[in-house]
Amino acid sequence: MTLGKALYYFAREALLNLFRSWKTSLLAVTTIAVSLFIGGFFLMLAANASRLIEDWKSEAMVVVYFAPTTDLNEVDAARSLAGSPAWVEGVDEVTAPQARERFRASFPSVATLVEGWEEEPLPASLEVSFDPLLVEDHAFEAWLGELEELPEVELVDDDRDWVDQLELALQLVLGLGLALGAVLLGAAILTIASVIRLTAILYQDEIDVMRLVGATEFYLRGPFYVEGLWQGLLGGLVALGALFGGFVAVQPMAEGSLLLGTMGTTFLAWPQQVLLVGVGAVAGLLGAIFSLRREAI
Amino acid sequence: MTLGKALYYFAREALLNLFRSWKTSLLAVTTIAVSLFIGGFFLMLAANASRLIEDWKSEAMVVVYFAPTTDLNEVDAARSLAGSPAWVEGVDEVTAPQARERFRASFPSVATLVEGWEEEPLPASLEVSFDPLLVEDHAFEAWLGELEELPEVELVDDDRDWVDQLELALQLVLGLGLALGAVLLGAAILTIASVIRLTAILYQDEIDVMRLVGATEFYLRGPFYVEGLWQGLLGGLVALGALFGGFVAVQPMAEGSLLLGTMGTTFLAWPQQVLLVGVGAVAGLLGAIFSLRREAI
Amino acid sequence: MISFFDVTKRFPGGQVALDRVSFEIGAGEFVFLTGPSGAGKTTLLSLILRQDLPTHGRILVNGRNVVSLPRTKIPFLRRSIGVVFQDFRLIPRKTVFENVTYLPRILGLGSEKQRTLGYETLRRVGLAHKANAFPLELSGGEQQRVAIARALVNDPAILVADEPTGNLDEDLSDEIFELFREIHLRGTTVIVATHDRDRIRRAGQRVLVLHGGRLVRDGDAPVENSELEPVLSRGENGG
Amino acid sequence: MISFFDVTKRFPGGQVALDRVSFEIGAGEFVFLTGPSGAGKTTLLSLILRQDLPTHGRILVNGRNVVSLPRTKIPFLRRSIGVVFQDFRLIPRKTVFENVTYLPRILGLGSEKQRTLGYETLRRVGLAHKANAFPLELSGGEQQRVAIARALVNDPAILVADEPTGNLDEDLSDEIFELFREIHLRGTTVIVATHDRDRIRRAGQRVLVLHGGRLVRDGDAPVENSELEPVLSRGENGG
Ligand SMILES: Nc1ncnc2c1ncn2[C@@H]1O[C@H](COP(=O)(O)OP(=O)(O)OP(=O)(O)O)[C@@H](O)[C@H]1O
Ligand SMILES: Nc1ncnc2c1ncn2[C@@H]1O[C@H](COP(=O)(O)OP(=O)(O)OP(=O)(O)O)[C@@H](O)[C@H]1O
Ligand SMILES: [Mg+2]
Ligand SMILES: [Mg+2]
Repeated sequence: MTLGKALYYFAREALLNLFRSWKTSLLAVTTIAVSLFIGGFFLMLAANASRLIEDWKSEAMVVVYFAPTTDLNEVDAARSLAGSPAWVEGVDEVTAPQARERFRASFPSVATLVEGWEEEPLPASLEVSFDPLLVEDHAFEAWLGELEELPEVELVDDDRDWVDQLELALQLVLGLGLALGAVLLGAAILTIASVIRLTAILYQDEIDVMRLVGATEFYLRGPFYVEGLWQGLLGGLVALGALFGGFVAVQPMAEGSLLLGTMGTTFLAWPQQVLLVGVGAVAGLLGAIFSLRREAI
Repeated sequence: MTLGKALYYFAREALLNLFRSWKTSLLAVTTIAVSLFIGGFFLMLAANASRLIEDWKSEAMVVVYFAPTTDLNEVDAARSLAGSPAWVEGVDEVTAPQARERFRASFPSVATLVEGWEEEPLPASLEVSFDPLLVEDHAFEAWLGELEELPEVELVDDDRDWVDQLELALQLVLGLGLALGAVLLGAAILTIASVIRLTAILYQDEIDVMRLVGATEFYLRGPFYVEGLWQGLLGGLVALGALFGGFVAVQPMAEGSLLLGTMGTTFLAWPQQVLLVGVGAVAGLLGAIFSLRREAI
Repeated sequence: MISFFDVTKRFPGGQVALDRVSFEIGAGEFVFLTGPSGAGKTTLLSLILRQDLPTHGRILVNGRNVVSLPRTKIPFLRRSIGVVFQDFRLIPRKTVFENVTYLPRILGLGSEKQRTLGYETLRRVGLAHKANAFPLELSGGEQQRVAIARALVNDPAILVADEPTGNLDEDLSDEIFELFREIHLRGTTVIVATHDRDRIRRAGQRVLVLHGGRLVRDGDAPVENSELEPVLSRGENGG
Repeated sequence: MISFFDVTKRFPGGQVALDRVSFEIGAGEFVFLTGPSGAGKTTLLSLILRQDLPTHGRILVNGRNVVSLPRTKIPFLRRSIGVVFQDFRLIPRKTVFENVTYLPRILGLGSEKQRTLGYETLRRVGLAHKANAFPLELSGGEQQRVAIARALVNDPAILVADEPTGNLDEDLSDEIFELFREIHLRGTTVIVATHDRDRIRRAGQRVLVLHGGRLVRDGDAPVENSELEPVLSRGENGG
């Protein structure tokens, strides 16, 4: 038999077996689907969470406070220096009266602090938003130093503590997600392997007979491998479908809720969808391979 | 046969079968253990997370700001009123100089604001910590009103917005955890049922033969139910053991890490451990019952 | 003891395995059932056991209508019938001894009595030395004898044996049939499906002959070879 | 074609199923293998197939030492041997036709040829009309004939049949043995394990007689009843 013919034979046999023992197939597909559903759920959660953190990170700013009574018309040098690096996305000016109003709004309990002054009590400032991904630590430090040394600048407040904290939080969430994902994937593969192994025990007699009438391992295993592949593929598709169904069903509720509203707003991206189904297929195949090791039969 | 003898017979048969087909037993136990391990992992995470939020919540405070230049020796009325309700856990006094120092430390960029005043720029205050669980909304509002009407009190700052936010976050986390837990438990039961169902297909011939020689459903099913129960119990114990092993292994790493350090510090409580093993046993039993429905054989 | 009234069994695929079969077997009778491969012997026996339902007709066993028997009563019908299945049907996860004493055990017999009964019955089929082996460790003939022991152990009111000596040599077959005769003399109704024409001829018992699902002969005179041959020829067995 | 040199098979439990057995079967021979239940017949045949390894001794099949045959070569040994197993060993998830044509299919035969070959072989055992049935829908005798058809389909160099007519009546058995004789006349080496003394006597072929694992007779003169009887008595078969 040529390889092409053999593959055709495998696919056909596997499909036949899938239908003829639809009960066990259903069980295997269900198990895989459940495992992948959980996996996909976390993938979605992780994707949304990391997007959220990226959003927060993008709000990080450097604030350049001028000395009291500095006129914003006299700070062109600072303005152009602040705007020069590649990572800067925008420079906003905050006048002294604006600063006072903000303070009153933010800290009503101590609002008296900013009242009753002859001059504006708070200095004007520049709010420089930047893309933390483009930042190079070294150049950033140097730039902050230059800004600080300008005569009209009193203080440069750098949000990078905040950014670092977020960075860390993101890494922790991603790490936790990864660890969780690994545990779940391991669990899924173990479960799938268990099921296929049980199926193999179930069909052990069948395999023994094939071996006894002269089937080589290649022809013996082929259909079982492809059967595992089909089951994994089907399981992946079912999981994807269920995930999408759940997403669509929960979406209206999510709009009313704070956490769900920010976390559950996008479905898995295309590559992630392909990944999910692919993992199913590979898991099914691996399960079949794992469960048909020679000594296992 | 008496019921006692029958139960003894079931237990003995089930144990024999467990050993004689140790391969399938191993698979079933593994599957249950994996499912419960995941479940237990989340239980632990949820328990630690909610403990953390409780901690934060317990730090909620009411701050009573006095009018500027008020002397703390003249505020006995406010002090006793602040300390009177049952939910109050403690009343701390913050003098005006302390308030100024705190401000400088917290907002270095606008530290100039509190400098150069003749009198203390910030008022003295009382920080009233309370147990949010004991608070009755109505009485609390009334109490705040009374405090606010005292002549020496300028402003009462109520942290309950913060508490409410935390409350909401806690509810969301718990809700999410519950939903997740439900999904995972469902998955676990489905998987366990799948495995036991496969086992049942595997032993279908055996069951058929027993039926053909005159076994009643009671005697036929008993050993299989108990076998499911044993497997579930074993799976639960294995999961608990693995969880504890993992906990002990991760503990030293956790001390260095922010998130793990706050999240992973306590193992499951006794009742939760019993719950885990109990869920395993019940799941094994349910799986056996589910998989041996009459029409299923 | 066993009566079939106009019994027809048609399988889902359309195969008619039994075609309007009627007969009556009295308590304590010894009856042979024969016919070519695929004639419907096993199907007929499975209906007695309520393993399957007839498509049409009435079946009485021990005075009970097995067709309308409620599910919960089926085990009690079966306990009164000892069966040797054509394909043995031993339980692979149980030892020979456990297979043989399965029914006494679930009936709650004391373990000492189980022991005596089990070994005694195994001795009668010459397998006491294999009591602790598992079925898959036995030869074909040994498995068949375990199946026979299991059918005999409970001293059933009816004994149904489907080709019980197909894997046994003549001497062993003789001994097994001697056992059947013994249990028959103690009052048990015995039905044996077999292809062994010599034995049927020699025994001179009542014979039911099936062919293509129809009952073509029901007599107890010794059967002549010439009489059997036409109905035993293959190729037109109702497929 | 097949040679056993001092072959012993002891099972893990300690049971000695074959005890220093030596014989030689030439290409194109027709040999009966007999002996009481549990004598070691099935065990002997399983060693030829390399289904199991002997505890001691050398086995040559078709010039190859099957004991030292590498794993990857085993399938090719087996493809040259057609086997009828005592317990049939059909694949339950495959139809009768698929069971019979399994080997031709994995050997890459065209589907048209598979069709002709499959139906032709099924016709020879009288089961063409059951080609699309599944094994569990067949009677005992029908299953046995499917097993025979599967063994014959590939025109094997060696045919090994273990109690191939235990579930068949005399006429069918005659036809099956006629088939075996035909394939033997075309050059195939045939080994048949059977309990059927009459047939052995009538055939007048070479007979190997096992008893308690020992080869107690190897001759090709017609066997007298008296000669077989002592070795066929039960009860001391090496347990
Ligand atoms: N489950 C089934 N589905 C379809 N057809 C069946 C089924 N069981 C049996 N048959 C068919 O019914 C007919 C009678 O079968 P049965 O097993 O009763 O024959 P039998 O007399 O016992 O034959 P044998 O002597 O070969 O055992 C056969 O043609 C068989 O193929
Ligand atoms: N896997 C095994 N483990 C232990 N003992 C075994 C095993 N297989 C067979 N035996 C024993 O070896 C002996 C020979 O068995 P074998 O199957 O070869 O007998 P046989 O001649 O084919 O008998 P029959 O005519 O009943 O089929 C028997 O006593 C049997 O119990
Ligand atoms: Mg039959
Ligand atoms: Mg044998």
